[in-house]
Amino acid sequence: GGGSQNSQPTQETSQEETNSYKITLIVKNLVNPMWLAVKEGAEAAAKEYGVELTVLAPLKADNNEEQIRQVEDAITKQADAIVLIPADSQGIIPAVEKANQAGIPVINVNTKVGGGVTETFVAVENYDAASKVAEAVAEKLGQKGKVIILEGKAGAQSAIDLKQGAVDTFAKYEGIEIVASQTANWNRAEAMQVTQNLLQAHPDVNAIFASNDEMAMGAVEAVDQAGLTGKIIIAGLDANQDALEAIKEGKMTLTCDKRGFEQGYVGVEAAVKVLNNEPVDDRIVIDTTIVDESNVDEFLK
Amino acid sequence: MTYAKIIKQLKKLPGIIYGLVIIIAFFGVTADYFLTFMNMMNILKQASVLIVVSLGMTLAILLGKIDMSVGSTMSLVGVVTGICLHKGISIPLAICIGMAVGSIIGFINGYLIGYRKFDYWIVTFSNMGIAQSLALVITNGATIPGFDSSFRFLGDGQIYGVPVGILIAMAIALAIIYLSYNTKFGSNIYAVGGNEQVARYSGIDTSKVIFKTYILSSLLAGFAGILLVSKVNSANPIAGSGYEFDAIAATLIGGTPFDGGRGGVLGTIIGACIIATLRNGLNMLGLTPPIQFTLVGFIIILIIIFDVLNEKYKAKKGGAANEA
Amino acid sequence: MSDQIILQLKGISKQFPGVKALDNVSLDVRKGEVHVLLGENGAGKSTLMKILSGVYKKDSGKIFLDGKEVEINSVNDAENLGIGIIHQEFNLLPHRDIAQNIFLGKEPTKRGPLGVKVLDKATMYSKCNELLKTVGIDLDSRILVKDLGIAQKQMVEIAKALSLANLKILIMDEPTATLTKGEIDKLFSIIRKYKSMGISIIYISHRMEEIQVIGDRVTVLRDGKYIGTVPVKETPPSELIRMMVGREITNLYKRDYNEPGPEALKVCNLSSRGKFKDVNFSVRRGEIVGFYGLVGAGRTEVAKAIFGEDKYDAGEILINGKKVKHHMPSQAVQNKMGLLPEDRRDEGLITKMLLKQNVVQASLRKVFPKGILNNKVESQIATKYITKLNIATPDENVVVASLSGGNQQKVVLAKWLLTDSEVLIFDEPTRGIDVGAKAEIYELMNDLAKSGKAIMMISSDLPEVIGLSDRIYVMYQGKIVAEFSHENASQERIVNFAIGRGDTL
Amino acid sequence: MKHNAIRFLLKYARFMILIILLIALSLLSPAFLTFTNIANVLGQASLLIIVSYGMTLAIVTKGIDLSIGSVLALSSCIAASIIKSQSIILGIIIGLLIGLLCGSINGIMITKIGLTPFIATYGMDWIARGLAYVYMGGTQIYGFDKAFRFFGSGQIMGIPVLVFEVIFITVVLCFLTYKTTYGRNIYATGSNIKATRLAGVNTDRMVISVFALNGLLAAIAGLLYISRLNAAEALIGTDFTLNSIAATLIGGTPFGGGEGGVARTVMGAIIMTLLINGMNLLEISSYWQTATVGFVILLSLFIENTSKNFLV
Ligand SMILES: Nc1ncnc2c1ncn2[C@@H]1O[C@H](COP(=O)(O)OP(=O)(O)OP(=O)(O)O)[C@@H](O)[C@H]1O
Ligand SMILES: Nc1ncnc2c1ncn2[C@@H]1O[C@H](COP(=O)(O)OP(=O)(O)OP(=O)(O)O)[C@@H](O)[C@H]1O
Ligand SMILES: [Mg+2]
Ligand SMILES: [Mg+2]
Repeated sequence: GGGSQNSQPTQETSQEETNSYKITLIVKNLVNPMWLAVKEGAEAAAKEYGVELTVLAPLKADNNEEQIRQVEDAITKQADAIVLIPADSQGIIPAVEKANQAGIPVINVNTKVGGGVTETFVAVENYDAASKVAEAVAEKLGQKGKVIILEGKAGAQSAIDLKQGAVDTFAKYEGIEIVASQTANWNRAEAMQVTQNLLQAHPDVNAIFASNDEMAMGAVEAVDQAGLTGKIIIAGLDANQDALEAIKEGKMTLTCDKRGFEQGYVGVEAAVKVLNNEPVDDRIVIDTTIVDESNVDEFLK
Repeated sequence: MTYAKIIKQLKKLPGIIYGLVIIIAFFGVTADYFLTFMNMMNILKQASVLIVVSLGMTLAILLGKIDMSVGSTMSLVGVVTGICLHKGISIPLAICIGMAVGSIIGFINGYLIGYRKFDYWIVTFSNMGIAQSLALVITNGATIPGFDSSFRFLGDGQIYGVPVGILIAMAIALAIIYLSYNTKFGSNIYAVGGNEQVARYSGIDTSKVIFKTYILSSLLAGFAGILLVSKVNSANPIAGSGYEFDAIAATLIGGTPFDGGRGGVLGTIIGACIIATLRNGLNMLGLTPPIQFTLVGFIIILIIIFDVLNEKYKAKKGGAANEA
Repeated sequence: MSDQIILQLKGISKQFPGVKALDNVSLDVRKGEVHVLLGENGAGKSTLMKILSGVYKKDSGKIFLDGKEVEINSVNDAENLGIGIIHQEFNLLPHRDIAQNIFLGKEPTKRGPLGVKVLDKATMYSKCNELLKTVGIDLDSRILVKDLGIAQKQMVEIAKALSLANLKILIMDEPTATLTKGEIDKLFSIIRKYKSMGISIIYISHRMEEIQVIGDRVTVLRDGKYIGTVPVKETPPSELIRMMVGREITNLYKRDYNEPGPEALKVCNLSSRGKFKDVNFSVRRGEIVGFYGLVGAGRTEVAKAIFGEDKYDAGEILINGKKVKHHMPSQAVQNKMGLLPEDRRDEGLITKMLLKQNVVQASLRKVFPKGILNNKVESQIATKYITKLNIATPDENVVVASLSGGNQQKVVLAKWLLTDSEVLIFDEPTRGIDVGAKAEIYELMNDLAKSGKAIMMISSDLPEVIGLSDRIYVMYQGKIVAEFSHENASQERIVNFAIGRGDTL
Repeated sequence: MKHNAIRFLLKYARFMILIILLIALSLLSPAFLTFTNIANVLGQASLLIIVSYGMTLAIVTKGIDLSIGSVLALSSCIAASIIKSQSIILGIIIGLLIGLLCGSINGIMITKIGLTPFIATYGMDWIARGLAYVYMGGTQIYGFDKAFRFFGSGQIMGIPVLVFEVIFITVVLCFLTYKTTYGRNIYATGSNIKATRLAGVNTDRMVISVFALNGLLAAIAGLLYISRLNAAEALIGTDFTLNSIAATLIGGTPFGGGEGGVARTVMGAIIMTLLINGMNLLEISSYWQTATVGFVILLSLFIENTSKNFLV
């Protein structure tokens, strides 16, 4: 049996219940704590509503083509609904269209699909989240200073959205200058290396905006080893546990809780509603929260 | 074709075909909906892009070399074609431009490896990086969205329920099978891979053979890139990355080893199908990625062990036959 | 044979880094003659032939064919001029079948679908079968070359050279080194047939007795220089040897037969399915025991099984009276055995490595007991063996691949001499080695035997087997069919056993 | 004389490229030639150097090891949980043992079953990565003890401890591969396994030991990695496989076995790290990163080949 089935009723019992829906949740990957939170939320909802949930993710993290295959496989397996967090907004469209043709409702979560018909969008837009973080950074900077951006994997949809959100927001402040923007591939080790390197070229930098907490933690290590802890604002996204602890210790400044658990929960809940012919809104907004030292205790597990 | 003849042909297929049969049987029993026409078509469709790139990789490996640049060539050709389509260039012309750009990568590979005798790994690895960068730079990292339906037909259309992508991949596969088994060029690839000196001593222009093979490999990669773009209806600058390893795996599973000069594209097609079936089957079982990961490794190793033992057994039987 | 000169080489020179391989060599070949090239290992014979066949480019000199000067810049040029060559080392693709090898680079084609040129497989295979018949081998042209015995491979090489459409000159660089008597006779009848068709053959061999049988004229090279050309009929072998090595060799097979010591190696009922069956023999200290047989007789297989390289199904092996079972060669070496394999390039040498490194390879544990290498010691040892075996090389720091074939063989020999093995298996020890060097090797083997080593010698060179062995075993189809002592060994009887006719004389 | 000079250049072509790169970067970026930056680069290169050593040894024996990154992840994840929950020493020992075990399994699959190194290690790559994912269940382990963190992120006189560790490993490996009979047998096995076996070397043992050593090096790198980053997770080390192949080849150890060696690989790994450092300092768009690495590698090939032609 697979791990995903451990946390829910066993297959035989759920198949006996004739009215139990089969829902497939497809996320970007299962190696980032963010999507694990989504999975947990979805599983909680599944338990509550008594649906049979299958959670899939590409083996190659964030691979669009594999997601398409998984949608196709879900159609073949005659899933009742698909809850989808696409790795690539555009690339996923053919799969969504196929689900549409097969009459399987698609619930879109987190990253908006670029086409096809979706029942609802459980929105936590990366662009907005990044803007929010950038704004918080700007505020802490007193609206002026030098900023470094650590980008996600080149070419990845979320990397583009996150960077754009930050860039657009910082552009609104005259006193803020982006002195460097480099990729660290979502990766802690690379972020550490890139930050070390950039700190050489820009010893006077005031803030580091990392597109996820993994990279922010890499930056934290680099800054720590350079003896600059506390002197540079470090911001990330996702509210991973270690980032929260770093905020508590004062090594990191802020992050953004994208509320993965709620995303998963609401996604599955919306799917059940659609299947029960209950009305759902076109757009269900999940609020993101900036977490800094003032409110970090509420989030620490 | 008579029955006996068909059997004879079947016997010529690489032994790894049994591996595929076993996997299909296994999933057929364990996974619901696995053995349906629709799912079989799904698997073939999912395999089709991999088959096309793997064919090029196989030719390079038959040469005793390798082509690490196929994955990023796929991406590059994909985005170039995508950009052309968005500029309103007609589909055939856009494809030609994309393929032309891809063949430049093959041209550089082939020239440096064939004529300048540079190390094949380093050259193709460098070009992998260069093609990847070019794809990112010209798109500025972004995905190029949506094309019109006639282009999408290539990768996503259907004729009598059979996806067009499969038909195209099959046509290309047939052409490459024919090329490698029935033409002088094909036999020269085997000769160069078997032993470059022997080939040269036999009057074969080995540099030219290498040059042409790398161009062919990049053309196939390019076409796979276009199929992929058409299938996902968008061109992503990193869509092809990682395909080089899958293509190598398909080739090796299919029984073409690294030392070159033996094996063939027929096995590779089966190898690609094994990979696609495996992934599909594991998805159909609804296993989580961590468990899928572990199983993919185990099953690939098991299949190859099975194949190795099978070959050993055959060799032994052959030895006994000599006794008579 | 006429006196018409078909090929003329004038003043050919060729320099390799550090070696002047050819120094102003001239040569003319008559139509329909067998022109023998003779010379010590490293004299430059192969190099000259590689220039003629377009593999190497000459530094200077001219080539005339039918009186016209020709430029040979590639293998294709040579083939178009009708020059075919059988190289000294195999030039076959193991994983392709016989026909594909024979027609490599010149496959027959036809118009296929869409008017493209495709292989004409039917023609290729039928032509190939014809050719194989000419060469006198009864094999299916679809057999993969890797499944062939070493002699069969050689016959395929010969067929490959003969497949040239407008063959005028056929170069054979040691074609018989891997053949046994039967195949040599077959080859000679082919040579005679082609000769009568007016084709000239340039023939390289280190076997003096062959030259008398097949050669018309002999050209001798020494150290890359032309020494002279003489007609075979009027020149006694001793004179040829003198021209070649610059001194007399009176007694090639020098052997002091002593009373042998206790049994060092004993093999009882050794069997391996499909390879050999119920093999029983023994080798005593101080003995050289010869093994003769046709190709595929299973001698090499027996040797490899004893050495732990191959598995066997039944039987036992005793060394110094103690039962042993070698699962891998390292155990055999620990039991003080050594195997000089028949294929020096693939099994005997690490050609990428230096001469000195090859010499110590099998004795690392002995020479460096602490496991730490010492360059100086290595060089000293290698230098000693270069002198002892008279290896022609600039120094001990050359890559083995650049040595001539015979000298490579001496390096393998040096490797095993250094190990102090008590049981030595020599598989074709003098294959491709010139007479001078042969004499030296024979002397060494004699010394080894005298010092109490047990030597099992597999050889397809019958005079060598008879001249050197205390006792001779003859193998046929995986079985030992006869045993001779050196007193009662006769060439005819041995051959009769080897070809399976038994003692019918 | 002239020949000797060129021969020298040829032999040290990689070294020349390194020098050129250093000069170019110092001229282009003022931040480059500073003590801290150079110390940074060396620290960053360290882990790549260690894993590349293993890859180099595998390539010298005519093999390849695609499982390095995953073995690194698996061993360090398990080690991390033990370090957190029990003791540092036990964690380190178990981590190293796991690396050794995975490597040995690779070696056994290659020698005893007859799988090609690519397939055996490709399979191991999936398996080890999968097990790491299963073991971690998507979570992370972070916040190690000061004592443990010293190995990966400590400094002595401003120089990362990693640098000293790498020097130590380098000296040991250079001695092992260039100066001992074991090393000689590795090269012999890579050049011609059959001839080496027939010369009485237990070649199976050679191959298994090389892959075991490989696994051990991956585990060492993994431990240093988590110590440096203060966190362990299942996805770490993915890029190491490809980068270590690149570092090995750039350093000048070709596929085909029996040539090259660990001393060259240092050069390759440092060149790769310098390139990234330089690009960060010069703020070259990250899109150009892979191409820049590619161009520099091709350039080094050109230099090497032209000097070779010059020599003949
Ligand atoms: N490719 C090469 N590179 C360097 N030296 C070479 C090369 N080929 C041959 N030589 C050298 O040239 C000389 C002549 O070699 P060649 O192979 O022609 O000798 P040979 O007469 O055929 O000897 P044998 O009877 O042993 O085959 C030898 O000293 C050999 O070491
Ligand atoms: N008829 C045959 N068909 C296929 N392979 C054969 C045949 N005969 C022999 N062989 C192979 O050829 C090789 C040479 O045979 P083997 O070494 O046993 O003969 P040998 O008596 O040592 O003769 P030589 O040393 O002259 O080759 C072996 O690998 C054997 O399996
Ligand atoms: Mg020769
Ligand atoms: Mg033999």
